[in-house]
Amino acid sequence: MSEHSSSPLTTYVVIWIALLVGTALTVFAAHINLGPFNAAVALTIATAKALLVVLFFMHLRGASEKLLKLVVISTVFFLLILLALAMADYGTRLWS
Amino acid sequence: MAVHGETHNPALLHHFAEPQQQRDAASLGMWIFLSTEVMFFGGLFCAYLIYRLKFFGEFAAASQTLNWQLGMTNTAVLICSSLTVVLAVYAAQHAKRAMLLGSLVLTIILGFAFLGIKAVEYAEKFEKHHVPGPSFQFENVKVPTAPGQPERFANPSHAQIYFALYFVMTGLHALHMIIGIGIFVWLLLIAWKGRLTPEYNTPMEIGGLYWHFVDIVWIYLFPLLYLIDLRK
Amino acid sequence: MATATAQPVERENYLNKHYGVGSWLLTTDHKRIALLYLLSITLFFFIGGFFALIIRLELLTPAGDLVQADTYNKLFTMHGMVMIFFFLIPSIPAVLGNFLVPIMIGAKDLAFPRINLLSWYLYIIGGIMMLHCMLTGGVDTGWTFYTPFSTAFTNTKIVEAGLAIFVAGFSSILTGLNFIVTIHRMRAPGMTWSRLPLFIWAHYATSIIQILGTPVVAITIVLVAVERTLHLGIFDPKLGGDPLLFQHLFWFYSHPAVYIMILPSMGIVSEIIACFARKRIFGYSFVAISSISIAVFGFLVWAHHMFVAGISVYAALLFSLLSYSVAVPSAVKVFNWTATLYKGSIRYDAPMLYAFGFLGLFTIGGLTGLFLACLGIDVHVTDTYFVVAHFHYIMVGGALMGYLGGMHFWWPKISGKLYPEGWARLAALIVFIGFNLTFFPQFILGYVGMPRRYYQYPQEFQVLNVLSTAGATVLGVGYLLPMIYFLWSMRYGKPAPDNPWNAAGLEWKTASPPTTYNFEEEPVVTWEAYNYEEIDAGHKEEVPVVG
Amino acid sequence: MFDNFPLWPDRASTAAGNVDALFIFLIIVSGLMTLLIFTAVIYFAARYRRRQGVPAEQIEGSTPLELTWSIIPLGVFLAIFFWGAVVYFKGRTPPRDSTEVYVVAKQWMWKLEHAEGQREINELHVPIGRDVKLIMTSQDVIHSFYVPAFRMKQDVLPGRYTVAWFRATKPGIYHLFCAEYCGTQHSGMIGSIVVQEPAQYEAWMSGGTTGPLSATGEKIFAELGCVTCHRSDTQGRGPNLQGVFGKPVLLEDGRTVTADENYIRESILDPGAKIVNGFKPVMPTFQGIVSEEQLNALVAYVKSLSKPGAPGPKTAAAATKDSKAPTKGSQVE
Repeated sequence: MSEHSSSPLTTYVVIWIALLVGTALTVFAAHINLGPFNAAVALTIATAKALLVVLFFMHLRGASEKLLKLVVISTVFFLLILLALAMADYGTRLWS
Repeated sequence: MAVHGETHNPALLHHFAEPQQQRDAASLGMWIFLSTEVMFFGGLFCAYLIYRLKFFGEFAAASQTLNWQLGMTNTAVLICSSLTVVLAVYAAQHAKRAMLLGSLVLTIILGFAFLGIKAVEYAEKFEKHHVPGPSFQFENVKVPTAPGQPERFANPSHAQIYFALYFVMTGLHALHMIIGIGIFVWLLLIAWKGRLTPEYNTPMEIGGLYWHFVDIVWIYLFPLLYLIDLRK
Repeated sequence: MATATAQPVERENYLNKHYGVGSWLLTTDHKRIALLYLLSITLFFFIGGFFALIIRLELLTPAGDLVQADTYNKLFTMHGMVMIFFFLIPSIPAVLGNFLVPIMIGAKDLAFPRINLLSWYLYIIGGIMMLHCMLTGGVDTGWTFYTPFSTAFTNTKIVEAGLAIFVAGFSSILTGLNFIVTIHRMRAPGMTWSRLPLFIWAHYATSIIQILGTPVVAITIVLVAVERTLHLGIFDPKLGGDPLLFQHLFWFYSHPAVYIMILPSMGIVSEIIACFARKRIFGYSFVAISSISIAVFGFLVWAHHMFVAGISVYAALLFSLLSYSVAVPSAVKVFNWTATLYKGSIRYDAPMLYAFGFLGLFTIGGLTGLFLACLGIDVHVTDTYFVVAHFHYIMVGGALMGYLGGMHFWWPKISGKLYPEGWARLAALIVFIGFNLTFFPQFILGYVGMPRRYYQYPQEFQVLNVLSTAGATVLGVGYLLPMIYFLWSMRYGKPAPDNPWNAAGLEWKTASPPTTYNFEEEPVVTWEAYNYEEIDAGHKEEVPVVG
Repeated sequence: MFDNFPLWPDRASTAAGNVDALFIFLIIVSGLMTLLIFTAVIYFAARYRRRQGVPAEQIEGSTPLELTWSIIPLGVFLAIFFWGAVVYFKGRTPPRDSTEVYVVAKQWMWKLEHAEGQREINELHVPIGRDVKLIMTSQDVIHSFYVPAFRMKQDVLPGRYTVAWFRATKPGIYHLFCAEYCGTQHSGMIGSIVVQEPAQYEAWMSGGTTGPLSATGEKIFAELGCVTCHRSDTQGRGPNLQGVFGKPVLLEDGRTVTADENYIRESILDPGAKIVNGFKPVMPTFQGIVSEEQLNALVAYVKSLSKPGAPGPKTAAAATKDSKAPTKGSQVE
């Protein structure tokens, strides 16, 4: 954010196309049978798209300091904590 | 509101030493606000995860009553709006007034397009009695199964949980869209008045961050809500 | 808060710069907002305290004779909601934090003064909704809102109370956001992270929890409201929902929320102990890092509230193990404070007495936490008075003791007046004794098996309950006293010097009370935190006696 | 039998001793820690009180010391954790041949039914020296079954079973409390556990009864027509239920679950949720048709089909999968 590093316009357009392709890919992957991997593929593509948006459109890549990256990473970390530890209960309830 | 001792830069608030500090503070503030937003949606994702695993069949059956073509269109609409937002930020930083105003107008139009499509989808839910509550109906809908496996009907009350989460998640997202459009109308107004300059465009920048975040939420909502178990 | 009475020659400061209601209600000065908070949380403290009083009176006798069962249930619910969401969570951050965070780091204000004012208004809106809810029927679910009781069975005002907490929650989020940005972006030149006062570190850690935890409880409340109005089955087992999901989401915030209350208090105690022992805090960096680790680990332990709730045995084992990870940094803090006293030059002024009180009560509260984190014991004592005693030791013994200590320590700075020292020491003593008398019997009461939230109880629990009620009376006096002499001092107190304690820290380098922008000129920091050696070397003469 | 001022609860179950031992250990450990800290604070406060001309000695800190007082408490905490975990695990695992009591909680009373058929309200008779397993559910909100003298507590949830067990050791009458706040009369939702010598207990048991719970269940099983599909041979449209209880069941989607009380309960109320491999999802739901008490009777009946003396060969689809399926309860999801 600090030195106003705007990516050149071509980058934006490339990212935009990549996002549209990602969307098409998600829909395509959902229609073929990958067994339990369907959800994994969908989430992987979604995460890749989200990363593109965060890094290029939200300029996290060009951010001069690590602080903003730390904010993003720790937020994701705590979100995963919520999901993972909740699953630690639900996933093991039928063991005993 | 701020009391200025020596007014050298009208946009610089009194308690900041220099414009750079003010910009950095605003942008960090927005990122941290987005952290809060992530956790806000996070609670819903947690509920979604647990019930999806518990009632996978019903979630798939209910998901397939959604119109994924509309969902995909909306995803594309939002992605396009993200492009126009990033162009608006660029234009503000490079003093390209026409491009700035054009991008903002386009963003607002795309935002309304998204809400319009969403409204069409919601209307369809009302018609089909898929809105959770007393008039909810989901009788005799088969759970998608692989060939060869016995078929069964979805349990309506479990399907209702899917639709409850669907409406809360997309409704909350739509609420964010409405707020986003409000912000962008305001941005358009101050851009029109020429108050967004290469020296001072923090509102545009942090407004953009917010819009992109709303886009990212949808990027996850789309496959999670619309594309469950389509293969069968 | 019509404070600054006209005195002949008074420096211009934040209190007397502007007059009139508007200058307060529209202020963006963090110090004035802190005072607005002070006024409002004090009001809520006494409302919550009033509920506690009736609860204790009802429990004097085994029979339910003073109030109806429904009334009693509403009383403890309101006591919990008011005290937690409208007193303890905003108490230190929104009053002392608001006042001190910018000054301590050498800033003119918080990063977002208008958002700061918005926080207060949100708090007030939430508070008014809560008051309205209480006056028109109230809520009887306990502050925990457990489903399906809250969503399908009670006929009290769940949605309104939920919305009040939702709104107040956003006030808390915005305060945390403001602090984090301020601490990152607004530090004076030379104020590096390793020179930050531990009070700032504590508030930084607190803010992390406010930002990441509060939204989860907010959305959970939304789900409860939706479920209650439309009966969708999200938490209703009849429709396939799982009531335990509510508990998971609720405790994800509500356990770390305890650290929102206690961490700032720990920060205050670090400041006080350093000042009155004239020493740098022993193991500064460990104390600083332990604040952050408490905030982070605090998010990993929530299901220890649910060991008998029907969660999986394996999850219980995991959460019990993780719970001990919070105990280590808490223990580290206590050891470091103790070690700071070693070879110090200790004075027993009122703030220090509160700090000692904090040490004692927090130690007991923390150690009884080990009992509750221990699976084998928790089964027996959870949902009994043992838990009630434990969390009061942490949240009242710990957090409130620290708050009062901080109020005494910084009162000269905030008001520009000195409070009567003798009365303050007496009050500290009364609070300490009254507190132990009130809550220690409840540990025994819990272990012998009295469940919490009981409005009538078997005969054999009476003696301990009477003791507890007697203690509460003493405690009530202890809490009233400071309010009286603080108010008294605003009019009759001696004017405070800029640095009555000869304390380190930027807040003592500006006037008492400070000017609107805190400093005449931007300070440049060239010293470490708690540089008492230099300060005392500079003041060979005896430290001025206060009071 | 109650003193007016107890400082320690009655100790009337096998678990109570274990919990008390751990509790005393914790009191000693935390007492020592408290003593250490308080002594140090008071000693330092007195020894180093401010004196003219004696400045404080600045000490930066000490990493070895920090590590010592991090690691030693951590070790102590881990010891507490392990001991606590062992006690907990024992308390959560009912012994195999326990006597079973079905508990239905509602606002604001406890309804208890012995497997032998005796019904009680807010009172439970049990003999000393026998393991008693409680299979509990709630008709409305969450309650909690708490017997301080047994150091036993378990939340009772609507919509599913939770299980607890104890073995009483001392005759007497003990409190039964509801420990999870459940509404207006929460504090009135109390009862008593009557622990008797075996002889007295047998005498009490021989009082009027409608016959064992499983017999009631069998009757309901016939009345509701369950028996037409769940036949005791392989020809039924539903799985043969002989010997199913406690065994792993292979489902049509490939998962394996253990047929415990909750599984049977779910299969009656939400038959489509987990369909046994090789069967069609044709069973209607009995949600709203059977009461909690009838449900308990049905569960008791299905369980009785797996008792050693129960008739019928293991011919059900579930049973044939025994050899392949893992014997330990395996995970779902």
